[in-house]
Amino acid sequence: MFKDYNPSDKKTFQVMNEEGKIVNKQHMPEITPERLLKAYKDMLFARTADLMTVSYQRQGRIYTYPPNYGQEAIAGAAGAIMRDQDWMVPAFREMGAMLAKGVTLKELFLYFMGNEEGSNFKNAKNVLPISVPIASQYVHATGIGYSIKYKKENSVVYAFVGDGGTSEGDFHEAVNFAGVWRVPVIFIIQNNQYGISTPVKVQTASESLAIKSIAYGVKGIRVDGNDFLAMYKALRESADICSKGEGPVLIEAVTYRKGAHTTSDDPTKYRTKEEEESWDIKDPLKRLKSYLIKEKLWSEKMEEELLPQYKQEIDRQFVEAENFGEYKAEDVFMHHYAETPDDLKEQLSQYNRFLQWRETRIKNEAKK
Amino acid sequence: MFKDYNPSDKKTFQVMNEEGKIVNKQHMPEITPERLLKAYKDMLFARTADLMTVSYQRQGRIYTYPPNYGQEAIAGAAGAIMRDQDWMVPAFREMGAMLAKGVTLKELFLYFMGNEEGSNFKNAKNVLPISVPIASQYVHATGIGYSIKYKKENSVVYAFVGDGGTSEGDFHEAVNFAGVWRVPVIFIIQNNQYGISTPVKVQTASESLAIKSIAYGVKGIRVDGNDFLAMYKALRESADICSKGEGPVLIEAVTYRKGAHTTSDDPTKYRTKEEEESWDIKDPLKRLKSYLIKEKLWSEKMEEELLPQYKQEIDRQFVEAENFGEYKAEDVFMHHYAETPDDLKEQLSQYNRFLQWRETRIKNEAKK
Amino acid sequence: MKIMNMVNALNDALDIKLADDKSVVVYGEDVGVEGGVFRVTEGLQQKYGVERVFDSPLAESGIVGSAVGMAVSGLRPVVEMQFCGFIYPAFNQIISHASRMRNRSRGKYETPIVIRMPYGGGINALEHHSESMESIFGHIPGLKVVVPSTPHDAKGMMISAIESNDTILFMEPKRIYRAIKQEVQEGKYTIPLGKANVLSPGSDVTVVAYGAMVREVQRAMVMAKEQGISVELIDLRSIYPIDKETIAKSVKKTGRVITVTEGPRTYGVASEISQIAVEEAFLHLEAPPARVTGFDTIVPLPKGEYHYMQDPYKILYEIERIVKY
Amino acid sequence: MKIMNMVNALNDALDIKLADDKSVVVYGEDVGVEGGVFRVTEGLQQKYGVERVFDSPLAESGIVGSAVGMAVSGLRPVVEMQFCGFIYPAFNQIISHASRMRNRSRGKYETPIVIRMPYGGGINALEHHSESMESIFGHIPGLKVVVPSTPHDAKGMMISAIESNDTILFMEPKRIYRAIKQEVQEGKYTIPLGKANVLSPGSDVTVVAYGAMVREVQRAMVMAKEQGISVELIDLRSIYPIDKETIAKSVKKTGRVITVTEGPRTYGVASEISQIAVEEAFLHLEAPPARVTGFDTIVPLPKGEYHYMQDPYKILYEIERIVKY
Ligand SMILES: Cc1ncc(C[n+]2csc(CCOP(=O)(O)OP(=O)(O)O)c2C)c(N)n1
Ligand SMILES: Cc1ncc(C[n+]2csc(CCOP(=O)(O)OP(=O)(O)O)c2C)c(N)n1
Ligand SMILES: [Mg+2]
Ligand SMILES: [Mg+2]
Repeated sequence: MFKDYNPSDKKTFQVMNEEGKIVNKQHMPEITPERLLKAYKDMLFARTADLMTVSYQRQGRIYTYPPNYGQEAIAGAAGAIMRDQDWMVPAFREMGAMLAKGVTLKELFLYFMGNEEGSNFKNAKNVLPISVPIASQYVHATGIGYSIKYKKENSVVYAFVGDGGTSEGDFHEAVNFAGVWRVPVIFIIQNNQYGISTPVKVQTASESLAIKSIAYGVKGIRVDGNDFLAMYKALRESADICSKGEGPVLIEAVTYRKGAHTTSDDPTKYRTKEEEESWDIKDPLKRLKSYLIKEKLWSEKMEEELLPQYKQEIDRQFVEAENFGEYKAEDVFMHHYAETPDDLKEQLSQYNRFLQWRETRIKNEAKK
Repeated sequence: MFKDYNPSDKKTFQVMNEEGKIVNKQHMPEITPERLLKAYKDMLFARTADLMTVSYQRQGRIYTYPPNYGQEAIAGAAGAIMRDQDWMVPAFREMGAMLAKGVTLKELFLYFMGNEEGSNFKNAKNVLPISVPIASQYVHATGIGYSIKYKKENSVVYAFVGDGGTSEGDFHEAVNFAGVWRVPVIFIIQNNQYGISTPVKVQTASESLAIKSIAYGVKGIRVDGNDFLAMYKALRESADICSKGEGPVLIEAVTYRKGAHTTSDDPTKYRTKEEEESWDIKDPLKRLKSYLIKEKLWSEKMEEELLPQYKQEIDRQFVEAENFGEYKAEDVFMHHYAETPDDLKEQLSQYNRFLQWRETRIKNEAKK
Repeated sequence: MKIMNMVNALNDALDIKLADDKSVVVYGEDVGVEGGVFRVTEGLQQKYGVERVFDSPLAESGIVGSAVGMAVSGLRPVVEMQFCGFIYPAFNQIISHASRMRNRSRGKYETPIVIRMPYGGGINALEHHSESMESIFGHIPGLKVVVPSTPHDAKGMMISAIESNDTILFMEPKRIYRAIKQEVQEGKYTIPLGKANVLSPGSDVTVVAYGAMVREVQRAMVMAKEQGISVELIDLRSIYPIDKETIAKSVKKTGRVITVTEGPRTYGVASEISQIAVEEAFLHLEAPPARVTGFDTIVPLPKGEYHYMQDPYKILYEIERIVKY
Repeated sequence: MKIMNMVNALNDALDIKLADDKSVVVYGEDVGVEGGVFRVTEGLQQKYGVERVFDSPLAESGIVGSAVGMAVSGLRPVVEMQFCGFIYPAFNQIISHASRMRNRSRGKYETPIVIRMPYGGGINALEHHSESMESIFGHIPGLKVVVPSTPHDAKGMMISAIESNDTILFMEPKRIYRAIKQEVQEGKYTIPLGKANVLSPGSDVTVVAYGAMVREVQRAMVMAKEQGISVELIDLRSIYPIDKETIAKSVKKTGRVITVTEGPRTYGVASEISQIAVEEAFLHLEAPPARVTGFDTIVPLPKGEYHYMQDPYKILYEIERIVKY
């Protein structure tokens, strides 16, 4: 497959077309109907959660949030493939994959409510927290890859970045180190066409993002990132390559950010309605759903029945997050070092003395 | 030429073989015999100066110095092509090119004697000072390229980096920005096989360094960097490409650092005598000399007559640098800002008061 | 005169200098079409074209490094770091080149660059969006670091910064980007960089602050006044160079000084102001120079940020303490 | 006991921990075959193999960033920055990740990383090879910054650093890499990080120093003693956290304090020590806390470096001044 879709040939790997028809039988992934259905449902859950998160934000119940809308097939396929022992190194737009790895929605909500506890993924193995400084997480993936190789473990690292992120020096250093060290890392570029308002053509004059793999002597491929089957197949093969010690692999997943960059962003400033609509027909969920319906694995009715359950579950977790409890002064000071230095402890005591003073003072003010 | 030597084809552009025979007539550059002879003499001067600098260092008359030995054809060809209005953005191993741009040996000596005045190139136009932080200068080149394009000037930027430097994030950002901005910059990678003790295969798994051009959508070529004619031709064509607004260009110049990394380095720790000898026959000066002698433009005798003159001139400039004069306290404080802030002035006064005190004290001590 | 907030005032300054001087170019992430995530560069690309106001690739080292190249070759780049937490990839270019090129070349080259950057907390932002690490930058020889606290100052200081031949880190207190409106002079005017501003004279204690902290101090002063404490408020305006003279004069008068900053405590700006106070006014001091600063912790995410941030009460607490000392 | 210089002692510490703990890996530019440009890692690749001691590509962000990844997944990387001036490309990884991962994940992940780095002047090196910017790193929450001043301390502190679960910037005073030889205990021992060391008790003035400056102070002390001035010398050892207790105790006793550092003056370590002195011992102070530091300038190239560097006379000058105050 990597031979057939050499990035120098400017081809984009697709299995299913925009109507959900298999157009590339040869590369149809092996996947059981049950697994496929589960993947669809997970994507549906993630999309529902994502859309609800945006409305929670509108209600002022969480802070800034980066929507995943339109990009779910990438995280969905990764989520369907990653095993417990595999590592996930997220950027910040891969909700579905994080959920698949065992991160809970409650945790993610807590994070977007502005609480670090939301990144203390209690039941998820081997998932790093969301990384805000663009592309900086990519070098971590390379390091984890080194650990795996060093300890001769049977794991693979799934690392995420955006198209904008490919411009950062860390993107270069990460993939280059990984190429030299031959570590089992799948570098996934989510090319959603924009970095905030900046179109990908302002990021690079490169013919594609996949072709950058050549600069590092690693395998690369350009995939239709809205085609779940193609993403699944590409990741599956990449994982095999990594497991054989022939990694790393660089995947450009071509997609579109249908929503705003974050809830603070207004895309009408920099892109047209026509452009947005042209991507509507490529929607990753619609496509997989058409396929599943054709295969009689799914129906509109089943979806209608499922959605309310999902919404209820999502809301339940949201409310749980809202009731998480207060952020104490101690919480500011802990977890900076294995053992909190005396001076930090003293700063906390000072602060507590101040809090007491303020309480008294405000009480006295109120009395007047 | 760039088509014939597409970096994907793994070819290395050569015009003259190791015996100084033209093996690629088709791509023989247009260059007058006089120009060619001058270039050879400049390279000879640079090599002589370089070797003498190493021995000045051994005599303890300068500090750490990075020898150019073996790499002279790259700087020589750039030196032969750069015009006054062109910019040179050096790394630290391009003596010949700096001299060609009008930097004096005296200045370079002064610099390696540890005086910033050595980077205040009095008669040289558009040459940046030596840049020590690896690859950091590459982004400057891109910015200068932007200026040139913005002001619609007829200039080209010649930027230098080593093979090791291609691993740094700044290499990536520089060439990538330049690709997007379409600026007239020739990025020259001097692949001398090592970054200190680290061989190029530890730097990258990329098939070549030239092929990295693909990642930025810019033209690239791999050139025999010990072949003056090939370097001259590649740079000439690159300059034309830049002048037509079709730059940037990335050139990998394959060469070998025949000397130590710096005068503090001992290459026997990390490479073999055999390897070193295998590069002796590729020596850039030997090759061009063989060609010139065959063409009856040069003779051993002429060289023997010239060398003592060169040595004398080099020594004259060295002694001038040695006699440059003392480094005054004021010199430490000046040139930090357009106008020296009060506090810096005060620090200087304080220091002067201390100097006086110390003088008195030492005098008194001596009296005892 | 025109009523402006700080965003308007900065935009106005950029507009004036772009009109004034063809060598000024403005670029960075999303500063073109989008007009910057805080809209400081809004409308400028439309007015001056994509060659002068443009989006760069997403790479801070590339942005500052290319600005160094532009500056040595005759342009005056004004570049934006999108948030305070994202300047670090450019750290090497700032400390190794932008602040050194003049000295390294003994004056042959200079780097008139303005690096603009919103900084500071209080807006419930994501991680890395709320930091105040100005003392790190103030420690870099060859760099100037300035912070305005009002729309009027922002405009005048930005014009000075663009006209300066030095590299200037221009830190914009994003918490008060739109919170303070005031009458701002139209057209061009400059405010010298490096001079502090005595905002209100007082006799009991000197409070040194800058950026968004000035407003917090002003609020604390209202409460202090009720208790009969007279505060002299100095807006530092320049983190480096520091206007020692103004500080020394004030501390000699009041005998007491508190510095209010947002950044971490240890090795922060406050310690330097205290050092200046002891060096310049030791015999006048009636209490140890004090500080109201962030903790030596990472700025907490929004739910915990209020613990970390300075507010009028924290300042008042310290004012009362020092006056009673 | 074995006579060792600091290079030997550090090499010994690495050797011991590599033997001790399979999760320790050592990498960086030229640390493998070459054994490091200062030979601190000499022989270790031969002994432990290329998987545990190896050369990396030339990219500091990649080095520290990959170390973050290794550390969260169970290794204990010890990485080298070849010189103090070349740590800056890694600045973002240090401030945004290595020092934050534990807090960000509320303790789920930790990053036991040692970043080794030769620093400081006095060896007639090229530009960027002589800097001492420790206060910048000391200002980063979540990071520890330590500096040994003797072979004995270097070994014990390095072993502690490798065994610590925190990220530690281990600054090595290259000026005294080989200049001081002393008897060093064989085998494993540790020195707690964060504790200062009272090197010699005294009564007239406290001098706080660290790294290569300790030796300069000791030389100044010989001259001071001749004049009957008794100096208490504290080796700070840890730039962050600071051992306030030891400093406070000493200053309360002597009433005077001078801090000697190599870095630029403004926002340097000395100002923080002075702040501690005024906060903890104001009423004991008989003179303003003073500082002997680098200028607020770029470290000059070798010909001018002697102006910038601290030497016994500069220290003595200040000792005399403060005692007479
Ligand atoms: C180092 C750094 N610089 C700037 C930012 C501000 N920022 C946040 S998201 C973003 C755009 C990212 O674009 P891309 O990589 O394509 O990812 P996407 O948001 O499209 O998923 C920018 C510039 C940042 N977070 N980190
Ligand atoms: C950012 C940075 N890191 C490390 C160094 C130390 N150093 C000086 S030269 C060198 C190797 C450079 O190799 P290469 O780029 O191949 O250039 P060459 O010396 O071979 O000409 C290194 C690591 C440096 N100068 N800058
Ligand atoms: Mg994007
Ligand atoms: Mg090299």
